[in-house]
Amino acid sequence: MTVTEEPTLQPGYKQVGSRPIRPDGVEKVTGKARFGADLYLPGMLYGSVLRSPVAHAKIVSIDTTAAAQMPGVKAIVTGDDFPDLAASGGRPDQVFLSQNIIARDKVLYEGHVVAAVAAGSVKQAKAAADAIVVEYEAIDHVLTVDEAMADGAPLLHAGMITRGVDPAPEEPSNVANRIVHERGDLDKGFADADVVIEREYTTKPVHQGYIEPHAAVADVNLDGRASLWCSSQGHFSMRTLTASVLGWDASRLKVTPAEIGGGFGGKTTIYLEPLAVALSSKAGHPVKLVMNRDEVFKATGPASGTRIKVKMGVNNDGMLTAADIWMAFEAGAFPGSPVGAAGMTIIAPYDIPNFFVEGFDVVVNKPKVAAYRAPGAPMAAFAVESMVDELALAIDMDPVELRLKNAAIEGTQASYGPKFARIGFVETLEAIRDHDHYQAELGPNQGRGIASGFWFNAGMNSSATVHVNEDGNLTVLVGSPDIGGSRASMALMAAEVLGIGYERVNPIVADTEAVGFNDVTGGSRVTTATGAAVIQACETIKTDLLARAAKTWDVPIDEVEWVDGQAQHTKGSETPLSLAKLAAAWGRTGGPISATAALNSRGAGAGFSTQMCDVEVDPETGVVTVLRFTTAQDAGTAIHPSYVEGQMQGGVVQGIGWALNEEYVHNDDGTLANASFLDYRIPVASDLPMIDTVIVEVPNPAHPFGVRGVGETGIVPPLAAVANAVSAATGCRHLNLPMSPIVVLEAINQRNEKG
Amino acid sequence: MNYLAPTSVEEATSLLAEQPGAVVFAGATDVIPQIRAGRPQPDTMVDLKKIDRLVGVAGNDQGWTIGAATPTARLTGNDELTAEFPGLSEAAGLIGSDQIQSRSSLGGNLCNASPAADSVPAMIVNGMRAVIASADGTRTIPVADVVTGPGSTSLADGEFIVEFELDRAPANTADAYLRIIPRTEMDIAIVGAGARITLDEAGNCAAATIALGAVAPTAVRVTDAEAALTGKPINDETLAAVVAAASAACNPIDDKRGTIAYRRQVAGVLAKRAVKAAAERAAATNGSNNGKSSNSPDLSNGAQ
Amino acid sequence: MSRTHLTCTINGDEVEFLTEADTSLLNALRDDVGLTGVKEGCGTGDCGACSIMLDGQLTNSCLVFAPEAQNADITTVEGLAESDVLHPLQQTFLEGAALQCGICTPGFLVAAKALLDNNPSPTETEVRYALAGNLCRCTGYDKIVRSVLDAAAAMNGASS
Amino acid sequence: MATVKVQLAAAVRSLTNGESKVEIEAENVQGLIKALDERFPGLGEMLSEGTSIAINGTIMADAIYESLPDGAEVHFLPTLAGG
Repeated sequence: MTVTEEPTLQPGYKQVGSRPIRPDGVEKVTGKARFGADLYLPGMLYGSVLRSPVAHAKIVSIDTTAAAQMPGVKAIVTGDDFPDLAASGGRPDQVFLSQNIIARDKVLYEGHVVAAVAAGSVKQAKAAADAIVVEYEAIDHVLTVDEAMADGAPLLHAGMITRGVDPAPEEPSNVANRIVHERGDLDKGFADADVVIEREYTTKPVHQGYIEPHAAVADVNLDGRASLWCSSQGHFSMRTLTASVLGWDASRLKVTPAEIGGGFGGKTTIYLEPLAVALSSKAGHPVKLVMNRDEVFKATGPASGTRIKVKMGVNNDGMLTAADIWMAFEAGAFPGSPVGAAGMTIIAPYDIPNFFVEGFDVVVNKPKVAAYRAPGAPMAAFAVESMVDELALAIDMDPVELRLKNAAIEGTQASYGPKFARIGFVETLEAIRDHDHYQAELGPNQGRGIASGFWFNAGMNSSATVHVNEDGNLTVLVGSPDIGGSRASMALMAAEVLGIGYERVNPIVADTEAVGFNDVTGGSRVTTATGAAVIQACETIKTDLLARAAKTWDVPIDEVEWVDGQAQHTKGSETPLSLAKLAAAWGRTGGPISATAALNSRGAGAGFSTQMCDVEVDPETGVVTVLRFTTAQDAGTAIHPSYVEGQMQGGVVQGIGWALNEEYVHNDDGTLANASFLDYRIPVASDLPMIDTVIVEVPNPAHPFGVRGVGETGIVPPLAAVANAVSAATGCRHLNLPMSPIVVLEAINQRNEKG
Repeated sequence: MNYLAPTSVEEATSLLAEQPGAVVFAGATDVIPQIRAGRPQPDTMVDLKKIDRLVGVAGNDQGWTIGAATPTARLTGNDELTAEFPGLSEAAGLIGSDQIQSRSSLGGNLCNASPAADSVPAMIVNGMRAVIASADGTRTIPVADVVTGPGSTSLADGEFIVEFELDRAPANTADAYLRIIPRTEMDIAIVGAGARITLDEAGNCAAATIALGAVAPTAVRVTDAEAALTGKPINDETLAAVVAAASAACNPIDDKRGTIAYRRQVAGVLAKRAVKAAAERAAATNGSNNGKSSNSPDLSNGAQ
Repeated sequence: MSRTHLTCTINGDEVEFLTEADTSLLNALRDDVGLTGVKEGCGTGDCGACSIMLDGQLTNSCLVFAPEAQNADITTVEGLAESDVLHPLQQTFLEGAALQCGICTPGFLVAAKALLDNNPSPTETEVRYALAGNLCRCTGYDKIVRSVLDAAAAMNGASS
Repeated sequence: MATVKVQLAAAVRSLTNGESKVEIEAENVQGLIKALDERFPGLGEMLSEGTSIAINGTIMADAIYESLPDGAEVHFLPTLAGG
């Protein structure tokens, strides 16, 4: 059933806003929960993947003869075993995805898949993979946007013409796409300014850093149907994408979601899945592939490295008058950086009358970037929020005050086009301004930074099925993997609609054959969109229950209402009928009670966050210590506040890592120098203070419970918040991330030399 | 691969003599990641932890004997050793997480021969000696003579370190070890500095030993800094000489963890801070207050 | 290759299994014993997801050769709850929302138990340093640290 | 038939002779794209691929059959991925 109903806001919640224990919690604290690598099937083989050791080369030949003779080897696949989607008229994104899964004539980054082996053990598979002989013909590589955009740069993709340029360039280049947003008159805007500052910012590629490496198990039957188990942010998308690389109809694949050990955007796409299916198909056995950590770093989605130039003007009243912005984002080896989203978000928090925003999507010899929490927005915000901080200092205005003067509100024409609906940006600024942290004193070598951020949040397709069980409890089937407590949110919303206890709802993340289609768990959409499907299905159940009660009592349906989990007769003395009683009698009233809702969710509420960070910098070593951090974020309505706080805190800490120590370090030969958790430094517990949260609740008018996505916005401001704090503590402006001790000390040295 | 776990030094030495390619290990915290990263897997791995003599910390009037395979958690957990050699205990305690601390050892940290090994400068400033066994018997050499370069030691095939000898600290003496890492834990030192200071009755420096880690192919003694302090008060002037001497003693490289310039500059800073921390502790051991706190500062990240 | 026969005590039960000498204890526990609550996040001792108690010591099982566990006493996350009663840490992790995706949770619970066994009343800083060998990418550690402190308080309350 | 105000992105303005604001009559999004294509040949194709639409501020993907209220403000936007 597909229904589009006008949402109605419901005040006075009984379940929404409470903090119950998550339904999947006990399995996760007792070690029972099964994640991607935890599946073992009878007769299962283990796979190993042969990856390119070089950054850019032509594949001259691949010889698998010796490998095939190795002990235990049951199957080997190379690019030749996969359809050529370019030849069969595939869309460019499908062709690129297919080439990223396994290289054909060229390898485009260190770690690019060349072949895969299935054998009786991991050790046997690895030995055989090592025995595959690949002849490469080296090609010069490009690692940064500067190198890739330089005249005469070696091309990753012959014949790639930049889109978005009019007229189209005649010569191919490494620039895949150009985006532009503009409004007003830039010259007039800068003429109106009292202060104009121009700066150039850079950020390095960073990895999502989920603790669970990618894993997949495939089992292909002789009838051509296959089962796939994998941990992902969306098993339906895994089905679609895997089928497209294999040239299959999606329905041949059944995908069962494992628990997912972190994704943050990085598990919205496929890596191992088609390889596992192809190997199982050849071997006639189930095949399991699990990445090592170094494979995760070398071959799965980092976020883009970027170079961003910003020129902005402000008048002495603190009004921003103009912004001229140039951005180049690394896409990795295939087009598709989030520069588009960066362009749309970069000045979205502010009402600036004149601006020109230009962005370039640039391919380089690094792994194809993948989504990472509000993709594109953190780097963009780093640039503009650093600039806003500097402008506030230049006109001697409080940085929150300057932001409040320019803040987008309901009705503001967003920089990316449409007018904002009701948004909570101002409320996040006020929450920070009014927090006692804001007035707290700082010591020597300490500094405070403020920054804000915006993210759209997504709606997209979701389905849910709700079954009333014979005991009157509910089973709620959704197709959105739970990456941070969403089962609890689904159960709370279902319980709220039907007026029953939270513990009476059992939310299940069901496989692709047990529930309707769901888009990925991404874009902060699950509580909003899948939640809306759950709410809608529960509303249908409620309507059905009222009809059954009316039938039972033989009264008109308008004399029946649903109150606190039971049907009540408004005009009579019938004993209320509980959900349990109605369920027990369902045979007499029309059979089992269940409902499905499927929808394309509209009106995801925009998310804003403002954050405040205190740091101390050791002036002799450049070591930065984060002393205190407060984040305020508009959640619309917090369904389960603990998990809202968790999203906020997690995003902030990822942002702190991005700001201070996380980066891809490449050797001159294009290989990655720090493909381990030892040298890719995600924050550890002792690096951090508690992350204080202020949940701002400005309900989203388009959602029944007022929900806004909260998963992504929190990572947008911290890069600039930390950078502004370090700049304040050291008296030197930091324009390049990460601010490692080495970089910070160098800046302090330069400051000292200047006197 | 064969896994062998001898239970006596003699069994181990004869086993190593019979199997020239065998590799010894204690905690395996370095060797397992190295094999995973592509180091050829040896045919035979010899686990030294099951030999009683290699595991344990024992003190007597002359000094301490520390089994080469003793988990570093047992060093940091030994209150008496930690009171006498706080810097050595700190350095040992900085080798990885609590999970690593139950496996890492001074012998392993030394023989892995990383220029950045945290315990090595601390062992050197305390004049520790390594007792080395082979089928030919035992020999004893200064710890400073064990590592010859990144990944290489002066130990011959068939030799392994049995234990370390550490003489009692003289009166009015204390040590300190500091390092710089980008995080607060779980990292390899970009720069490390150990110092041991003996004060005379006037509070001047009677003796000093200073060593740096991660700034040269091996840990380095900074004898110029030691000379600049010996017989002098520890003040801004002599500390400035320590800074200059420490920076000058560096022979660092640029790598993924740090730059030459950073290592050179911060080696001076850390040497100075280690000297100050050791001197403060030495003063505190005397019972004399000198107006300084006897509480040791949080030295875990070189911050003061 | 011939396999190595091992006998050890795991979560209170004597267990025998066959494995290969160059296998890590982590892989042996997962592949040969079936204890998949022990997780691999890195295989190099940098993330703590594979934390176990080995003869009473907190250890990364990925950095142990399986044969080293001969006659050893091992506790994994599967052994923390006593019959049908959750360990106080498991309870406070649930109540405090200390897990989001849950992949690091087994390692954190084992490491936190090791901390509280040795130091029943840790400060926040002590908790943070004791858990520095365990990476969590979801929570920012805030709720984990609070839950460990809550468990300590609960256990001290129960024992006083 | 509703009259709607369409704001066109810089990237397509070469097809619209530089016009950035267009008033046009259409019943739904599909009709709007058709009408725009008639006025500015080639524009329909550009607006059909990988774009979302915002109607009075509400961003929607796959909104081709969405009806348009009279006076609605319409923007075409690139379809975004989230993390």
